[in-house]
Amino acid sequence: MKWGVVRFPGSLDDGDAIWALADVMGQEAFILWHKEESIRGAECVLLPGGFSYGDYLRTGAIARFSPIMKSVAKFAADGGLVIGICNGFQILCEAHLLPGALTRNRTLSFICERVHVRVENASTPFTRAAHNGDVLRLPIKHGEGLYVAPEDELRQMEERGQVVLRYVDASGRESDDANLNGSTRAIAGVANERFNVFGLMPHPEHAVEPMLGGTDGLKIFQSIAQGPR
Amino acid sequence: MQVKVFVTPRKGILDPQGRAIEGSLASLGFKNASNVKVGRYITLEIAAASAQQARDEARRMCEQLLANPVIEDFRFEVEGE
Amino acid sequence: MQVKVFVTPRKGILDPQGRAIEGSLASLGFKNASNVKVGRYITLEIAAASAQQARDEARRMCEQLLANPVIEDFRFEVEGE
Amino acid sequence: MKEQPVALPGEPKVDLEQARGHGLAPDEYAKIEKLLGRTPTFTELGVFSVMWSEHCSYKSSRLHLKKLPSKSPLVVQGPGENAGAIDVGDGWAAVFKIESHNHPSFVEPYQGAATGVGGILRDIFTMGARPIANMDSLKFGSFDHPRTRYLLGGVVGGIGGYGNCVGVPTVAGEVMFDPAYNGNILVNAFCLGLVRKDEMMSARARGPGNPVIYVGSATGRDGIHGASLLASAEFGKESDAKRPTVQVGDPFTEKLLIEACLEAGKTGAIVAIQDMGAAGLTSSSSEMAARGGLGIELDLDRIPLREAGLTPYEILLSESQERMLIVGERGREAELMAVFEKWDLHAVAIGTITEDRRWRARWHGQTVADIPVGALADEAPLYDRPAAPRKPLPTSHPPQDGRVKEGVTPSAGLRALLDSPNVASKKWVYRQYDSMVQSNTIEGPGGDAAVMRIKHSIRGIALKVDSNPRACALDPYLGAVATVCEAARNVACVGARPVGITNCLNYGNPERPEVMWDFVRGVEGLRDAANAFGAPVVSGNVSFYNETEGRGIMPTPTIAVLGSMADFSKHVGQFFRNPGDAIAILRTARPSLAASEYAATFGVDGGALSPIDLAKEAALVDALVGGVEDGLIQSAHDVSEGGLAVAIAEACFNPAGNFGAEIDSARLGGTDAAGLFGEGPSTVVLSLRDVDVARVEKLFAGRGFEFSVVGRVTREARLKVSSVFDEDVNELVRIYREAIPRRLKGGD
Ligand SMILES: Nc1ncnc2c1ncn2[C@@H]1O[C@H](COP(=O)(O)OP(=O)(O)O)[C@@H](O)[C@H]1O
Ligand SMILES: [Mg+2]
Repeated sequence: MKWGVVRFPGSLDDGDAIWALADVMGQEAFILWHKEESIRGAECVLLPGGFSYGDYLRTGAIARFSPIMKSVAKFAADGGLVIGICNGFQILCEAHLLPGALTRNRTLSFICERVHVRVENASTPFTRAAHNGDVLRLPIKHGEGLYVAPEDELRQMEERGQVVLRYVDASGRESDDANLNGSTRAIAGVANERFNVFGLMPHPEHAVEPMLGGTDGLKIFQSIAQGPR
Repeated sequence: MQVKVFVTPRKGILDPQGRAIEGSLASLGFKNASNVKVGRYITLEIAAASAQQARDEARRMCEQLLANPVIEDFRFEVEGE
Repeated sequence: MQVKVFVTPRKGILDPQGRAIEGSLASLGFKNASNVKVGRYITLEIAAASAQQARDEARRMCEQLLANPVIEDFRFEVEGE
Repeated sequence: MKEQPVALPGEPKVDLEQARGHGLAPDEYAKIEKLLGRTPTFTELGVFSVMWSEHCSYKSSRLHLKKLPSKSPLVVQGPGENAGAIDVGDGWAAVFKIESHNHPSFVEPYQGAATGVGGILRDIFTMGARPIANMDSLKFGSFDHPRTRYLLGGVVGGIGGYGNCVGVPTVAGEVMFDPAYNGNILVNAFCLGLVRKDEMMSARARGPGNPVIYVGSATGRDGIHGASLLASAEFGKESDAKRPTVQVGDPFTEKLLIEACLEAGKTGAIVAIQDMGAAGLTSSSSEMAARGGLGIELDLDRIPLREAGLTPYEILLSESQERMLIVGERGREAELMAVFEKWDLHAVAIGTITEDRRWRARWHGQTVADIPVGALADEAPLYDRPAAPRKPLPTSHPPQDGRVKEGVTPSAGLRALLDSPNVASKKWVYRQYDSMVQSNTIEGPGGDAAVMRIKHSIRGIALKVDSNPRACALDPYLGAVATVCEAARNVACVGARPVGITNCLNYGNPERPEVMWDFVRGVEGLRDAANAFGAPVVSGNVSFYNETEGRGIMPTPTIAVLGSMADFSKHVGQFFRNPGDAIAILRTARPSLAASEYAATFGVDGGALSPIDLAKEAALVDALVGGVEDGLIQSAHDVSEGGLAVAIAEACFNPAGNFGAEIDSARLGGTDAAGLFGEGPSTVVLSLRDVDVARVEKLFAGRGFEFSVVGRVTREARLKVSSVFDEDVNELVRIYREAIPRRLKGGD
């Protein structure tokens, strides 16, 4: 599968995404410069982590207007696969390609830690290689990962299975302590209604090598590599 | 024209910052402070022919960039009104 | 009593946020916006006997917590004045 | 052409008083007039005052820093450029340096610490190296001091806020709390970068006629006289008045600068490059010219300004952040400009390199400064300040209320130490730092030293920063030696050979003979230890005047050691791994309570430091690395704050699941307070497979240090030292983890 990794000014985990996809997994992955108009035949667009435009004003608020985002939106509208990790998730929310928004962690501080997330819906193109209830160990590293959305919308999202990942403890149980950033309903990752756009705060690209915190992140990328359903 | 924009957290949306400040205020002895909300205060100059035009521009700026409707409300004042 | 606090970057202090927003506004076609400054807008309730007392408390809150005197200025309004 | 610079309308008159006001001594002012053959203009006076300040000229320290060893077969770049560089194999050079931002961080903790990180990053990518890891060494006052929590929160927030936003992982560091820092905190920031040996960039101007290009943020009034006044004078009542506009960092622009400058470097059109750090445009331009033995002419009208109405004086002395000065190759300006445009950065040609060895600034069509380049650099004052020994400073403090006194039981002692902020887990700090970005972090914060891999290679780099001010307070020489030994040992514990050192020397007012003595002895200690480990000192920084109203800090040489690994996959961590493994200790001498956390916590007199045998220290480090490389060692943990008992406990605190230990107290050689909680000289706690014990014994035999098996690792999470204590490890972990968060919640 061909992966296009968008590089915004202030993107930081773009190189890590390329490393995970190309060097570790042997996939074809290339950088899409934010000023480009085309996604150049990418079959999955990845919006990486970082502090695009310094995350000034609101995280992802300014990056959303980069030229490349027009074609990303179009690609998504046509059913193309788009994944946003951390800052990428924030950008997708700001661009209204995903519901909700991400705000200041309840600790009001940046949190860098390996956490556990439970796969709530393994039938999406992003989680297919896992099973419902699987617990993945992935790192989070963000200051604004507290997921919020209007209650009624949350209810619908749950019904439709759009809540794809939830923070849990190592044994897979929900607990307040496991929900470090204080996200509503411990939400760590969500998909759109069509299940072709996915955003998550944890970093799968930082969990692809045994010596660097395990390989659970591969599950996400392997799912996507199976292509759109 | 000078424009002042006030962006505030939507009702019902968590405002951890506001709660934290409330806590610190209490611990500083300001026990009688409550209902603290933290928002953004943005000031800018708009080169506009009329206050009306400035208002229209300001509104579009807020809708498109300065506020996120999912979590924030906005309000603005065009100076001299 | 309702108190509104406006915290703004001090004159001469770098305001990267303001600059970033200005750039973004320009690229969105709002070419006539300039001098964008970003501060905080804090609202709170103070249970005070008099507006005077509320004002005194508000000032001390700003000095001690709400604003960072080294890089920020503050101003506040007590509702009903 | 040499022309008389003009005094500008409304400029203050220049005389001795004015010079004094600029922190220049009378004889220094006389020297300036002699060098110029006339009275300087107000602008020139400002320029001299910053270039001749302690911070920029190292006038009190230069003489002594010369003593430091800076050569080895692995040195690619010694002192003299913006950072030093060491060959770490496969054609890669590790570029690294540490720098202080103490005074600004005390004034505004968040921005002070943030801009400290920004400054050290620029020193590294200026060399053409991509920054791959940061470290931070922090000293705060005691937790009970009213400002400590505020300063701690601000500084840690600022370091994270900046480092996280530029995509450089913060992988190690240290934090200490002691009343000696109540009025002067220390914030020392380290950065490590990687560059192909043959692609390193330089800050030596070449080629008269070459354009001088300004890149980055516009110039404002930030931090004018930050160097001369803040970093080169004591804090006093009036320092508030003198306080310059605080510098605010813009990490987003810094990230763009990193990418743009590295990309521009690849064009080959950059002749020289330097960041505008302390004394901004003045120092960067004059230093690049001086290194190249050339002159430079600046057109101040072309400098991008943030606000209107800056005077030449302000433009030249501004310390606005995120600005770089580049000497480009004439005729290839467009290539460079294109790169900066791609990254939305503002770049302008603001001057030219000249033959005539003069530093000249023009403004509104007139010359406002015209100074021989040499006068600013080489001619700067050099002092051999008087030094006189002093009595050891007190390192322990009367026990605070509620604290156990002397005669405490071992169990209570262990718990009290694990609860001490200096020993306890620093996770509250480092979890606010991104330690993973760039995917090179094999061992992040939480181990003895960080381990970074080099991609597409099996080679690795280990790094750790340490300091031991209490030891330095007892003996400035031995303290410095002990600090180097600890950092080297930390690096060896993960299996890396110490190959290079950088240092930040934090002291009080050098005009006091006893402070100067501390400094000189500290440098000599660093020199001797560096020689013993064969690890040259390739870069560093000096921070004097860490005093407030006459009260100075403890002498604090902060030492960062860089280790090289032939194969990073062989590294080991500090935690026990397998039940049944033998627990052994390596030791060069019996520990003592001198300068120990135990002595400080319980207010007991720890006595004098024991001597350090550097030959043994080097042998221990060498043997330890050999053992790890041969795969004979399961875990290694350096004994530091809290002593042996704490180190063994820490080795049990495996995040993947706690272990226990059964220690035979008879084999410890003393279970008195000194035996259990004494610190230094060197001790290392190892765990080995039973089958390997004999081989390790052989490997270590006759190297001059002690090797003894003292117990074994148990699955049951209890820490048992026969007839001394028997503790529940899970409970110890709780104390260790909660100590700092509890105090921040306002616990006590
Ligand atoms: N300011 C800091 N930033 C990042 N990591 C830190 C900081 N302070 C301490 N650490 C980490 O916490 C651990 C304990 O620090 P320290 O007590 O200095 O170790 P040691 O006693 O082995 O020298 C180390 O892994 C260190 O890197
Ligand atoms: Mg230490």
